[in-house]
Amino acid sequence: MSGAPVAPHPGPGQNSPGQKSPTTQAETIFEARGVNLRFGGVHALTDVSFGIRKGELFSIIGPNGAGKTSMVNCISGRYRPTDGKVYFKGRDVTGMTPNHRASLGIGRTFQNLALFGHMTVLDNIMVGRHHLLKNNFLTGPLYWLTGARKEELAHRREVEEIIDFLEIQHVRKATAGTLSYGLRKRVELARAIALKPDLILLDEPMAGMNLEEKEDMARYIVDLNEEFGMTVVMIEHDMGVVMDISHRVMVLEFGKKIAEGRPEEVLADPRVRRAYLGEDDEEEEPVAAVPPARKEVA
Amino acid sequence: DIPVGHLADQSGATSDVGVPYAQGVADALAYINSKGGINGTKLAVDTVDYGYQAPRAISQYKKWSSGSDKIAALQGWGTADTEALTGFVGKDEIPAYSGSYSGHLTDPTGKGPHGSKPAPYNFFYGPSYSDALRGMLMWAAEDWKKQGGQGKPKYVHMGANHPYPNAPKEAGEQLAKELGFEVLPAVQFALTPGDYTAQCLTLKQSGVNYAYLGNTAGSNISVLKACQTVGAKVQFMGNVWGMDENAAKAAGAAADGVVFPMRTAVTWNGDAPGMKTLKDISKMSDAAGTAYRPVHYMAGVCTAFIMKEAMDWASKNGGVAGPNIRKAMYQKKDWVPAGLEGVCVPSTWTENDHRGMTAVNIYRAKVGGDTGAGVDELVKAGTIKLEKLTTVDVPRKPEWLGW
Amino acid sequence: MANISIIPSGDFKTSYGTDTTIFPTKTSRNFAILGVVLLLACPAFMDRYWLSLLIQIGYLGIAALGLNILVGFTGQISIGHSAFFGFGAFASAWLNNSLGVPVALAIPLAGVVTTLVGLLFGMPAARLKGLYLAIATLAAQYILQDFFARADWFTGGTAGTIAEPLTIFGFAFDTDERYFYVALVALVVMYILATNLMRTRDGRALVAVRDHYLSAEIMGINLTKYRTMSFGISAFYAGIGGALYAHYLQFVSVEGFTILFSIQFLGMIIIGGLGSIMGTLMGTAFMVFLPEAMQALTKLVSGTAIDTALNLKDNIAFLREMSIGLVIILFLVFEPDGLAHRWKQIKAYWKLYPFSH
Amino acid sequence: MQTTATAASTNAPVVPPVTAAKRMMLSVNNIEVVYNDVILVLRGLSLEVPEGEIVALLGANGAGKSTTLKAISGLLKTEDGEVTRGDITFNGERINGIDPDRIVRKGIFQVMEGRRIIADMTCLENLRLGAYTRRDNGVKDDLDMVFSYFPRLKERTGLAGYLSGGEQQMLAIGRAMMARPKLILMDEPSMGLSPLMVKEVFSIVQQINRDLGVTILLVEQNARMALQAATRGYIMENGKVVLDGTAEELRNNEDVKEFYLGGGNEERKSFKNLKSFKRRKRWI
Amino acid sequence: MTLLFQLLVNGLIVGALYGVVAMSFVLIYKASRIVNFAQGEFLLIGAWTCWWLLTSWQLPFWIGFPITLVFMLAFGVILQIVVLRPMIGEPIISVIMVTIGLSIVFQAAMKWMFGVFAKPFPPIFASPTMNLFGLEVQTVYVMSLLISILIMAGFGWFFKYSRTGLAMRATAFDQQVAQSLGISVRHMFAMSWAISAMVSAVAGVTVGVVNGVSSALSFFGIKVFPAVILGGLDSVIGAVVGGLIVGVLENMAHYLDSQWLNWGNMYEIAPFYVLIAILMIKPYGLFGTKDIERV
Ligand SMILES: Nc1ncnc2c1ncn2[C@@H]1O[C@H](COP(=O)(O)OP(=O)(O)OP(=O)(O)O)[C@@H](O)[C@H]1O
Ligand SMILES: Nc1ncnc2c1ncn2[C@@H]1O[C@H](COP(=O)(O)OP(=O)(O)OP(=O)(O)O)[C@@H](O)[C@H]1O
Ligand SMILES: CC(C)C[C@H](N)C(=O)O
Ligand SMILES: [Mg+2]
Ligand SMILES: [Mg+2]
Repeated sequence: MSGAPVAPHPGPGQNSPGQKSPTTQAETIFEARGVNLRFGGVHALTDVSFGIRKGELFSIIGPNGAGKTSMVNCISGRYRPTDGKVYFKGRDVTGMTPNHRASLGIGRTFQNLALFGHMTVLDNIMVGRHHLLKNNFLTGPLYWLTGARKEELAHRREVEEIIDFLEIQHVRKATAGTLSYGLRKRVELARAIALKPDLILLDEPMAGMNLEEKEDMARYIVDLNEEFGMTVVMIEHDMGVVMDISHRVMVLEFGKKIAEGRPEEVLADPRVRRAYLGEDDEEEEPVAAVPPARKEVA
Repeated sequence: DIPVGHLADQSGATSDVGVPYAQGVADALAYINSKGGINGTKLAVDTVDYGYQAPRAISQYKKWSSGSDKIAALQGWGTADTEALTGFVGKDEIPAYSGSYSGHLTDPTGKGPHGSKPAPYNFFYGPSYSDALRGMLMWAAEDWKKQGGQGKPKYVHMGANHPYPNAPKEAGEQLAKELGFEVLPAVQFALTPGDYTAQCLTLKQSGVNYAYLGNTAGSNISVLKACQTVGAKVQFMGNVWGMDENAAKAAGAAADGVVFPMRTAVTWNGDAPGMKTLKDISKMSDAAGTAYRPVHYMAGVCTAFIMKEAMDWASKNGGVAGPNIRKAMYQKKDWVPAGLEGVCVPSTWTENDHRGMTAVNIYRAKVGGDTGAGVDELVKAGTIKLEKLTTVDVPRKPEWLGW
Repeated sequence: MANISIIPSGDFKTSYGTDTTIFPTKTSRNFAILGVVLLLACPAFMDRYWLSLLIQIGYLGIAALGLNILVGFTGQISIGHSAFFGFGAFASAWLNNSLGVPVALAIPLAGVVTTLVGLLFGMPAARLKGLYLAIATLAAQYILQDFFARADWFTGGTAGTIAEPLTIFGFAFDTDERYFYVALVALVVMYILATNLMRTRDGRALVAVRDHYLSAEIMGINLTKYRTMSFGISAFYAGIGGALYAHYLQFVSVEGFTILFSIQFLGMIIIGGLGSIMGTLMGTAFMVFLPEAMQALTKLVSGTAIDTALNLKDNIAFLREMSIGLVIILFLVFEPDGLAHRWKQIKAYWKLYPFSH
Repeated sequence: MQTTATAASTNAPVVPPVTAAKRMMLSVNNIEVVYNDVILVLRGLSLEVPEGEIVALLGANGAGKSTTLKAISGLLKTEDGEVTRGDITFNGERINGIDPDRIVRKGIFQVMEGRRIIADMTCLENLRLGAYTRRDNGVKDDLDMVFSYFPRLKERTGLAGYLSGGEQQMLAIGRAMMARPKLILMDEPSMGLSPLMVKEVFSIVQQINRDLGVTILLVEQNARMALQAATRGYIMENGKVVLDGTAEELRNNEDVKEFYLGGGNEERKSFKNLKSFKRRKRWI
Repeated sequence: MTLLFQLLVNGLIVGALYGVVAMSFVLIYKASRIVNFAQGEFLLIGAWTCWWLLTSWQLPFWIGFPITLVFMLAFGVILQIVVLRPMIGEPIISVIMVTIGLSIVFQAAMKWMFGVFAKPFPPIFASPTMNLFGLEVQTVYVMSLLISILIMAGFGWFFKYSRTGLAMRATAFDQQVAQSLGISVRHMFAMSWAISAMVSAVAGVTVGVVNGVSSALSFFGIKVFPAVILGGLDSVIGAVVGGLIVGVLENMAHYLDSQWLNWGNMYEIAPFYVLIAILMIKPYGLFGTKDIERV
């Protein structure tokens, strides 16, 4: 993992003090510059700029409808900013199709489940390998003759590792559409991991999970980040999780960035407390019990 | 027993003409059996409705053509299935009598100037679509003179872009040119009823005098009606399947004046020595003997009798088998089946020329008044009349063989 | 019971390779091979009628499989499949008649040519979805039919064209007994190809596009490419099926390839089970046998008391047509997911027998 | 937060004294549910919901909570599922096997998991559909009430499919409020909501319960909040109820504390340094 | 020029008829996402029923026609109860296949009951044709034009504002959700099929009066597909506009073809080319609602 100190983002939206440290562009894996997104009269995003550093676990939080998912959609290519640019690994990817971005190394999960409902769990995950596989509609049908079989099996092996990692062996052959909500979320994560992305976007990975399952999920995400070396962007409403595992947090409200920085800094921001947690400043808050956040990537 | 397969369209898209034709065939064969069959051997007729779907016709044919009771002959029907079976019947040596009168079924050797595929075992009773149109065009040329028409009369071919309406298209257009017609580009209309006002408006505008209707009755009626509505004064010429008593009834006044070819010398109410036999045949399915039989019924009877007499000959000359029946077809000249004199039109088949009939009987439909009643009443009352105009003998030109 | 080994209660896999075989168990594979061997012997004891039905199932089954890849696996409805089937038929005949390509080569080439046409008409798939796309394929149906009637050079115009029988090294496959093997080999090959396709990368991509095209795109699947490609593949199968049909009948005419035929293809795959390869074959067999069975049944009825009671006579034809429609309806009411689904349930039942659940 | 369950009867049987007098509005007796004729999901599940109370149903992913709700509301039918044993009675009337729309008319309304709003209609139309079975004239007032709870919904005039996840969740809850049923089955109402909205939703749930007298069966993953709002609770595992009691009892149960509430009485443990080792639950 | 104008008028009149059929088609689609392949047979049944009432019972048209409509309403309901109800909740494509089965059954049944020959309607209007902008048109076309405008306005209102219209749309979107809201999917289906059958009968009788009744009339059911799509599958107004466009298009194509191009068959085929072209520009037809693409 990158040993360099964390780079603060040089963009105009930068407003989290205390992170000033010398840096170079190269360590920023993703960058948004002045992203605007409008749907008719709705301003989903207004002039949002930020950077995500390689190896970082970056969380986006904010009230409902603040534009978090929209932002992730801009990163993954589902939406194209009305204005502004997005860069991935130093490349301008603003006009690039989602499938192209996937092959560059962006993977994601969805807020509203988006599994391939009639496929088995295994096939769902294998779809994630799409851009890594070489066989095609000509070589595939000739399975035994063209090396397609060998290739498929090789990737199957890796997929099995992901399955083991996420502990979903028991539903391997189940049809994805019949799984319970929580399991489906996990399969989605597996599918995204199968892409071998450098940047993985998780949209509310823990929604609909109980504490125990959240703990598991948190563990997977931390492992992804630390062991697999993936840069993680996570949208999550559970403040406990966000505070505990993320390196940095960005807060959106009404499509605007209102804060960015280390979790405890962001949480200390009164604007965030009011807009997001709905706390009056003096009210007793559960986050007080939060232990110091993880150290940033170091 | 002599197995005979009978493919009929009783429920499909062409059932409006398929039903009476099939009834004619079926009644005739039943009658033949009641009279002792083929020299004492009964015909084992298997009538099957294939709903005008070629694949069904094929599998049915396979059933008939295999095993020990392989059929000796086939009574067929539509264009698609007849064409699809042409190769098979040739190979299996099973004479096939069809309701498809396409010109290229008349070329047994495939050596005709336009022929592509030999059809040695295909026969039909009646003038080919092409010859029928030629006959009508020859009549039209005369008619134009008689009417005192000025300048070149205009002719147009109308019909769907399908094998059956299109079969006589080029033949007709070429002859029309030779006869001094101005030939306008063909006008298409689908095989199903619909609104064909647009077609009629252009007919009217371009001043067409003679138009050939290549489709079956259902859609022809739509054209006739539309043209009546917009006031296009065109002399329509139908094909054998395009006009009959039922169509005249459905089209009402719009059908008045349409000319069309007939395969028999008379209609049901006509007077001919053979009509007695025909009435007896009709009793096979209508014991009361009151039914009115449209023209297709009579054509079906004639077709069946041609086959029967060919079988008669075959049974005396080596047995009722395909090749013998085929040979039998070439034995007579100006062949009229016994008992049907004055009804069936004399026909001649030769080894190299399956144009059995080249004489075209041209009739005109007359409709005067409301056509709400049943066909038999309408005919009886004279509301619907099929009037014979003339018989045109189309020359048996070699270059027209198979075309 | 007696032979427990036939359906093992558990089939233990020790490698990923064995887990990706076409047949889930050894027994099922052996059964399939046995089935093919039995089929090989068919011409020895079946008459031409049965053989011709099987041949029909062969070429229709291939084309239907193409449609199932498009509709069942990729989720794009087509009501113009018979036009592609027809195109393959004409193309093969034309390749042979006009360019002198031997039939054995013309058949696969016709598949390729039809693929190109399929890709052309598949282009709207990049933009259209669902029924809008379906109707665009309806347009393809009419446009191609019109083309067949016009293109004298290619199709012989409305008069149609002949197709020479398939000959390999001077051996002509011109009887049902012989052509049966052609159809069987083609069927087995095409079905294996499809099975392989569906368990490899591009096949999965097609299904992914069907199930959730938005997330498929994010998983790196190029939607336009796969949507169009699926038309190509489907047309390839239709083309091969059509070519086989042409050289079986040895005559091709525009009349055969109507919208009704396209709808019949849809019927085959829906009844068989969308997205099921074996289901396609079952559905095709169903649709081929149904009219024959009804024909046989009505034949039994004719002349009996029922006949006289209902005063059927010639109307027996209508009775038969109605029962065909009724059987389709009843079938779907009781088995809306198709034959493949029922088959699966039967298998599941036997696996668990005698314990339910 | 006020907790309605009062008497902390420690080892009372099933029904706490205060609610004992209450009529059981819904009782589910030993039901068994099978999907696709083969997959057995609920294996003899029983639970009871007293009139006027909030009952929480907790459990791990795949335990069968949603299935339970769908069995009650009849929606199971539309998913090839079937109640094969046991029965469900609502106000003394047996309701299993009845069509879902008729169950709605009887007064049971389900907020389905995953929002399930009608994407190609506007918010307003969605809300009006919530009141589909109502014949009274209060619909307009209730619309205002929903909008006052969720002002965001009023602003969003476009199609509901374009709402953000949380907004859709609000719409789904609002839709249930429009129906004015006797019993609401809520499947994870807080899912995808911001902490602020979660609080809001739970207070709305309590208000509906208190002010409108609606009984609520609540499936929740946010056990902390759910057990605060509810009077009693059930914990499910593998298609069976493994633990039940008053909310108070459950809140104080060690296992519940550990697996659902996070930590015992001590400080909440961090998500960061978790081990994959887990203690076996005692109730299994 | 007058020819062009006459063709235009004719296109509009026939197009209105297509519009009526398209509308009845859209109705079913809107409530259930089912493509009804038996729509043409609905026309046929309506036409035969009216014909039978007028000829066998000698009823005057203004009595026979309303009775036909009522009969079709009942027919739609019964059909729904007997055949389609068991299919509720099943895959849409299977239900579509059922409608194909239905069309086979009805086609044969109609031939059985009424024979295979085309039968003319008794004269209905004092003058069967009337002059419209210099073109003689069938009076019955004008009648169906008027009826269709009425029906269209009614449906427009129905789907936009009525509770039931809303419920139908919900049913089409997601049957499970609809049921969870207390909507009886059965009632919605029954209603849509009944109304659709009734509207079809209007078109069926119209075509029947003009061309005579025969089973081939059912081809209208498929002919109308382009109109439906052009307007947008789920738009009642779109259906009518689509019908008009297709009607005019056919006639204009025919004009071009007959006057200049002489390619032949443009009347039949040109609408399909135009259809594809329009769809490439507007993938949801002119008035169809877009799918919501959101993750
Ligand atoms: N495709 C779209 N069309 C119209 N409006 C949209 C579209 N996508 C998002 N919006 C609007 O943009 C706003 C931001 O939506 P977004 O989904 O990004 O919110 P979010 O922060 O993810 O909220 P939540 O936490 O509730 O999921 C919302 O108000 C939503 O209605
Ligand atoms: N339609 C279906 N077909 C087959 N199995 C199903 C179906 N729906 C649910 N199941 C199975 O039933 C079990 C219980 O599912 P259910 O959705 O009720 O769980 P849950 O408790 O709601 O879980 P979650 O908290 O994840 O929502 C799961 O194992 C699931 O796979
Ligand atoms: C009515 C039919 C017998 C006419 C023509 N032979 C056809 O097959 O289409
Ligand atoms: Mg979101
Ligand atoms: Mg659930």
